[in-house]
Amino acid sequence: MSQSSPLNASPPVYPAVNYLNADRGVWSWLTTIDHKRIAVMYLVSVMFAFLLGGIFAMALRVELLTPGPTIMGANTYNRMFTLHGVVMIFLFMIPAIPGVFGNFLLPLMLGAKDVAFPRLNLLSLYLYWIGATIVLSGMIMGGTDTGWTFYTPYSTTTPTTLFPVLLGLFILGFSSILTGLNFIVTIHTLRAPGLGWMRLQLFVWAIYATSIIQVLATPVIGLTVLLVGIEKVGGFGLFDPTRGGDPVLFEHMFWFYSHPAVYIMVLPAMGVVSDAIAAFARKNVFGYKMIAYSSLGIAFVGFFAWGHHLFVSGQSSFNDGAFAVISMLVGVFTAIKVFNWVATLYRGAIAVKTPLIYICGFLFFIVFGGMTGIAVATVSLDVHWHDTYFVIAHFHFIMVGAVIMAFLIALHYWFPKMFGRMYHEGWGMVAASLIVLGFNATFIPQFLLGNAGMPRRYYMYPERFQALNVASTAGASLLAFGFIIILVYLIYALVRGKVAGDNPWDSRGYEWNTSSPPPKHNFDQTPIITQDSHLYQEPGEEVEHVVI
Amino acid sequence: MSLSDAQVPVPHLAHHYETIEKQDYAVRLGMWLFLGTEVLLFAGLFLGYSVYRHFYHEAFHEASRHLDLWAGATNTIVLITSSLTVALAYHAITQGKTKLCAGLLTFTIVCACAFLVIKGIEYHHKFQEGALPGKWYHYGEVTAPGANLFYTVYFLTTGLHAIHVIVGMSILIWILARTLRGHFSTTYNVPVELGGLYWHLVDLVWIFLFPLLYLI
Amino acid sequence: MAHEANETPASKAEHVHGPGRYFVVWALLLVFTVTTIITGRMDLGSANLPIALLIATVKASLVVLFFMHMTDAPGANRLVFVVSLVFSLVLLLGVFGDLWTRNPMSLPPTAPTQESFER
Amino acid sequence: MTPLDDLMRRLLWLPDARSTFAVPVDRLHFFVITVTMIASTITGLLAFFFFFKYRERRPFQSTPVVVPSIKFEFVVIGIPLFFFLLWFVQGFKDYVWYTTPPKNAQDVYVMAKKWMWKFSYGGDGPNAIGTLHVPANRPVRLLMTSRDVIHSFFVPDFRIKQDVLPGRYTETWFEATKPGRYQVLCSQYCGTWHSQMWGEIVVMPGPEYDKWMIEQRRGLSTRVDSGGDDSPNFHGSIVEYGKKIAMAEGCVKCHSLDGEPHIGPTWLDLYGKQETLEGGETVTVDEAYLTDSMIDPRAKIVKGYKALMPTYKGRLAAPEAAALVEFIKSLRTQNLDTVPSKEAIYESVKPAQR
Repeated sequence: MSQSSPLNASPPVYPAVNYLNADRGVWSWLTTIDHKRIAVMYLVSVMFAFLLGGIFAMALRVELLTPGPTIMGANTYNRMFTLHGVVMIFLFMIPAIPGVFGNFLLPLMLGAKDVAFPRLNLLSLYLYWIGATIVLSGMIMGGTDTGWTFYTPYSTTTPTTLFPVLLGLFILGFSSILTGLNFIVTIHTLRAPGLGWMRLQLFVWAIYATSIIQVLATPVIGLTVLLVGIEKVGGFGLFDPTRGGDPVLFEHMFWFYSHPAVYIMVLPAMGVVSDAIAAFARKNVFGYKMIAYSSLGIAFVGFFAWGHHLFVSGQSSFNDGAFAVISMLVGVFTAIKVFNWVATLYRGAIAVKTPLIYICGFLFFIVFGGMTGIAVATVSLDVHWHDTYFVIAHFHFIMVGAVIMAFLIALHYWFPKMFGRMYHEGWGMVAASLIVLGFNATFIPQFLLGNAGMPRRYYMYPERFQALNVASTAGASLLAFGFIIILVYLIYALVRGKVAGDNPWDSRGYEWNTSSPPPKHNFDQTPIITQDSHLYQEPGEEVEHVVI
Repeated sequence: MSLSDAQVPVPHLAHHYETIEKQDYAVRLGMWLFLGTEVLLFAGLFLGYSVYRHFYHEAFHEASRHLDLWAGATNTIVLITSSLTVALAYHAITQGKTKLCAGLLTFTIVCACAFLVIKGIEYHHKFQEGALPGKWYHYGEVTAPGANLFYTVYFLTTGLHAIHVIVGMSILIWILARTLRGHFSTTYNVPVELGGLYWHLVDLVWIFLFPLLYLI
Repeated sequence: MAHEANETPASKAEHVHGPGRYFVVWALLLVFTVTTIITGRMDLGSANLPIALLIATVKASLVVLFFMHMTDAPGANRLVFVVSLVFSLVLLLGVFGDLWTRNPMSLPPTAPTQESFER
Repeated sequence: MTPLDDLMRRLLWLPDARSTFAVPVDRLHFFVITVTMIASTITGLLAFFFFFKYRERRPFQSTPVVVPSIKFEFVVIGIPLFFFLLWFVQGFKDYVWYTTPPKNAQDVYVMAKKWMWKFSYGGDGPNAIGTLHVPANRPVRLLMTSRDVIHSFFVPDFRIKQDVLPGRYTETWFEATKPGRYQVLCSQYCGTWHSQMWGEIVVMPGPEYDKWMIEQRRGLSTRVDSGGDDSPNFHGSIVEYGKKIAMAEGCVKCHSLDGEPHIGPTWLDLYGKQETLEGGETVTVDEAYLTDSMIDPRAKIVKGYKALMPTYKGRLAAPEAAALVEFIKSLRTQNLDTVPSKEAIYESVKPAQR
C-alpha cells in the first residue's frame, strides 16, 4: 500500500511472482481455477465479441448512408443487425463487467482467496465459449434474420437458420446463471474479517444486485428460447396464432428476462462508476447507503417494468398504465445514484485522469439516456417513439453511453491492478475525448431520426431521413477510431508500459490491499478490515465531517 | 454443480475456506439458489399452462379427462414415496448407517425408473391416439378449440419434468456409487443432502403438475 | 468473519428428529393425494381449481419444510427460495393483468378467419 | 398551434402534427425533452465544474467526510419522483383518450401482409392496397389484423402506432386535421422487405370524400389518383415497373412473393420451375407460359390450385405484361435482396375485384 509519504517514494517494482507468471503454458490457463486468470480470459473473449459486434455496427451504419442499397442486400442487412444485437448483448454486454471485473475484483474486494466455487467459475467460462461458438456458427450456417428479439410468429416461420442461435443463447444463459450464483454465494460467505455488509464496496453491491437478476430472470429466457426452438422445429404451436397460440405471450416471456437484463448490464456499470468516482475524487462515497440500496431497488423494481415494451403490442391499457408507473420508479433509483455521484465530487481532491473524462461523459449520458427512458415509458409519447430510432438512441445511450463508458472506466482504472503496468495517459485522454464526442455525434442524430419517424430495422428509408443518417455514420466512424486508439495503446502498455506500482492512484479500495498484479492466492495473509473503503485521511488525522 | 467442490473422498476443505462449516454453508446456499432458478424455469411453463387454460378452459377441462388418471396417481405416489426414501437415506448417512443409506438410495432410483416407465407407457398411448402437440394433433375425442394446445402444454411440462427425473436419477446413481465406496460418513454427507434436495424439487414440480393436468 | 456461516444452527440440528416424522409427512402426503383425486373428480365447478391448488400448495409446503429441512435452514436459504416463488408469481400476475383486461377482440378465441375478413 | 410549438417541432425534426392526438402528445414531448436536456446538461457541467473547482492541489491530499442529510435524501428522491409522476399522469390521460375510439368513428378494416397494407371499407365500399382514403376532421377507427406475422401500423404525422397481430384484431383511431397525403410505415420487423412496407393515407375534405366514396361504390372509378408515378412512360427499371403493376392490379393478393403458396402459386422462384398441371402433364415456367396465363389463366392450371384467376386480356397492355414477367423473373431466393425498390408503391384504388 502506498500510504507512505511521497517524499521517500522509491521507483515502483513489478512483483516478481504474480498470478500471471505463477504457472506457465496454455494448458495452465485453460485448466486454471484462479478467478483472476478466468477474468483475463473473459477480457480477451468479450473484447473479441465487441470487435465483432462493432464491425457489424459499422457495416450497418455504412449501409444506411444512402436511402437505397449501399453495400449489401436486404437479407444481409437483416442478418447483420440481428447479429449485431445478439453478439453485443449476449456475448459482450452481459458477461462484460461481471465476467471480467466482477471475477477479477470481487474476491479482492472481499479479501477472499477466490470465488466460492472456482471450478464452477471455469465451467461458466467454458459454457460461454461453447455458447458463443454455437451462436457464431449459426452465422456461418446462413445467419438469422429475426432481430435479437426473436418475435414470434416471424421467428418461427423465417426460412433462415434459427436453431443454433437459440441453442447458443440457452447455453450462454447457463453460463450467466452460474456466474451469478457463484457471486452471490461468494459475497455471502467469503467476506474478510471485519468486512460487514455496510462496508462492502459499491461495486460489490452492484454485482450482488446483478447476480440476483441473473439467477432469477435468466431461467425464463432459457425456457423461452427453448420453446421458440421447439416450435420452429417441431411445430408445437405454443406461440402460433394459427394453432390458437398467443404471440403476445412470447413478448411477455421474452421481456420478463430482457428488461431486467438491461439492469444486468447497467448495474455493474453503476458499481464501477461509484467506486471510480470515489477513487479519483479521493473522497468517501457520498450517500453510500442510498447507492447500495438503490442497486437492490433497481434489481427488484426492474422485474415489474417489462410491460413497457408492449405498449403498442395489443397489451391492455390497464397493464400499460401499471407498468408505466413502475418504470418511473426505476428512474427515481437511478436519479438517486446520479445525485450522489455528483455530490461525491463535491469537496474532493480530483485528479483529472483518463477515467475522469469517461465519468464526465457517463454522467451526461446516463441522465440523458435514463430520462429519455422515462420519456418512452410515458405511455402517450411511446406510441410515436416505439420501434423507431428514438428507442434505438435511448438504449444505445444506456448501453454504449453508460455501460461501455463504465467498461472503459473500469479498464483504465483497474488496468494497473490487473497487469501491473500503466498505459499512456496522453493517448488515453485523446481517445476518451474522441469517444465521448463521437458517441454524441452518433446517437443524438438518431434521437432526431426517431422523432422524424424512422422505424428501426430499416434497410431502406425515405429520402428525408438521409441527412441525419449520414451524420450518425460520421459520428460512428469517430467512435470506431477512438476504440482503435485504445486497443493500440493498451496492447502497447501490456508489453512495454511503465511499471505501475502496487497502488498508482493511491486508491483506498480494498482491492488495492495487495500487490499489482496480485499473487496467485491474492493475499499473503487474510486482510482484516478495520475501516470503510475510500476514506482519504491519513492515520491519526483529524477528520472534518460535513453534512449537506 | 455445487457438488463439484467436494469431489475428493474425504471431507475436503478448499483452500479459500477457513472451516468445513463455512464451506458446507456455501455449498447449501449455492444449491438453494440453483433450486430457485429451477423454480423460475418451471414458472415459465406454468405460465404457458395458465394462459392457455384461461383461453381454452373447455378444451383443457375436457382433455384432462382423457389423460390416464390412474397412471398419474400412481406416479404421484411413486414420487412421494421416493421423496420419503431419499430423505430417509440422508437421515441414515448422518447416523453412519451406510448400508441402509445405500439401500434407500437404490429404492429411490428404482422408483425413478418406475416413474419413467409409467410415463413412457402414457406417452405411448398418446402417440397411438394422436393426442399430440401442435401440428401433429389428430385426436378425434377432444374437438374443442385449443385441445392441441393442451397436449402441447402436457408434453412440454411432463417432458421437461421427465428430463429432470432423468438428471435427478443420474445424480442419485452417482451418489449411490460413492456411498457404496464409503465416501460419506456422519461428518461428511453434504452431497447426499444436495442430491436429495434436487430430488425433492422434482417431486415438488410433480405435486403441482398432477392436479393441474389430470384433475381440473 | 462471514457471520452468517456461524449463525448456522448447530450443524446437524435436524438429527434431534427421528425418522418418524418423515413417515408422518409421507402419510399426510398420501392422504392429500387421495383427497385431491376425489375432489378433482367431484366437479365442483369454479371451486375446482382453487381447491386443487390449495391442496397442492399444502403438499408442497410439507415437502419443502420437512423433507427439504427448510425448518432448519438458515435465513439466506429460506429467502432465496421464497424470492424465487415471489418472482414466479410476479411473472404470472403481470401476464394475467394483461389477459384479464385486454380488449376481447385481441384475444385468441375470437380469432377471425381470413374469410370473415375478406368481405 | 403556437409559434413556439412550431419552433420546437422544427428543432426536434418532428413532422407536422396532423391529428387531434398529435397536439397533446407534442406538448408533453416538448416538456419532457426540455427537462431532460436541462437536467443532463446541468449534471455534465456540474461534474466538469467540480473537476476544476475541487482539483487535487497537492499529492495525497486528504478530504473531508461528506455525508447527506435527511433533507438532501428527500430532495433527491422527491424532485425526480415529482416530474416522473407528473409526466406519467399526463401521458396516461392522453393515452387512455387515444385508446378509446369515439362511438361515431367510421370503421376501416386493415389487413397487413408481407409487405403491404390492404384497406377495406364496410358494406360495398372499395378495397385498396397501399392507399387509404379518409375524410378530414372525422374520427376513423382502424380494425387491424395480419395474415402472417406481426406488423405495426405507424403514421408519424398522426403520432399513432399500433401492432397488427395475426389471428386477432387490434384497433386504433385517429382524426386527421388537414387534407393531404401521409405516409404509413411498418414499424415491427417483418422480414426481408420490412423497410419497404409503406402505404399512404390520403386525407380529403369531408364533402370531397363523400363524393369519392359514392363513386367508388358505383364501381365507376378507375381513375388513377395516387401520388405515385403511374404513367406508362415510367422512368425506372422495368422490374420496378412490373412490381408497381403487380400491386396495382392486385396480383399479389393471390400470388405471394415470399415462397408461401396462397390462392395462386407463389411468384418466388417461379420462373424456370417445372410445374405439374391439373391434367398431369408438366410445363416449364417461361415467358410464354407466364404471358399465356395472364391472358387465359384457366387453360393451364397448376395442380393443387383452383381456377379462380380472372383474365387480364385487355386490362394489361403489352409493355405492362412484359414488365410483370420481368418482375416475376427477378424474384429468386438467392437474389431477393437485389430487387430494386426505392419508393413506396402508391397504387390506384380499384373496386373490389370479385
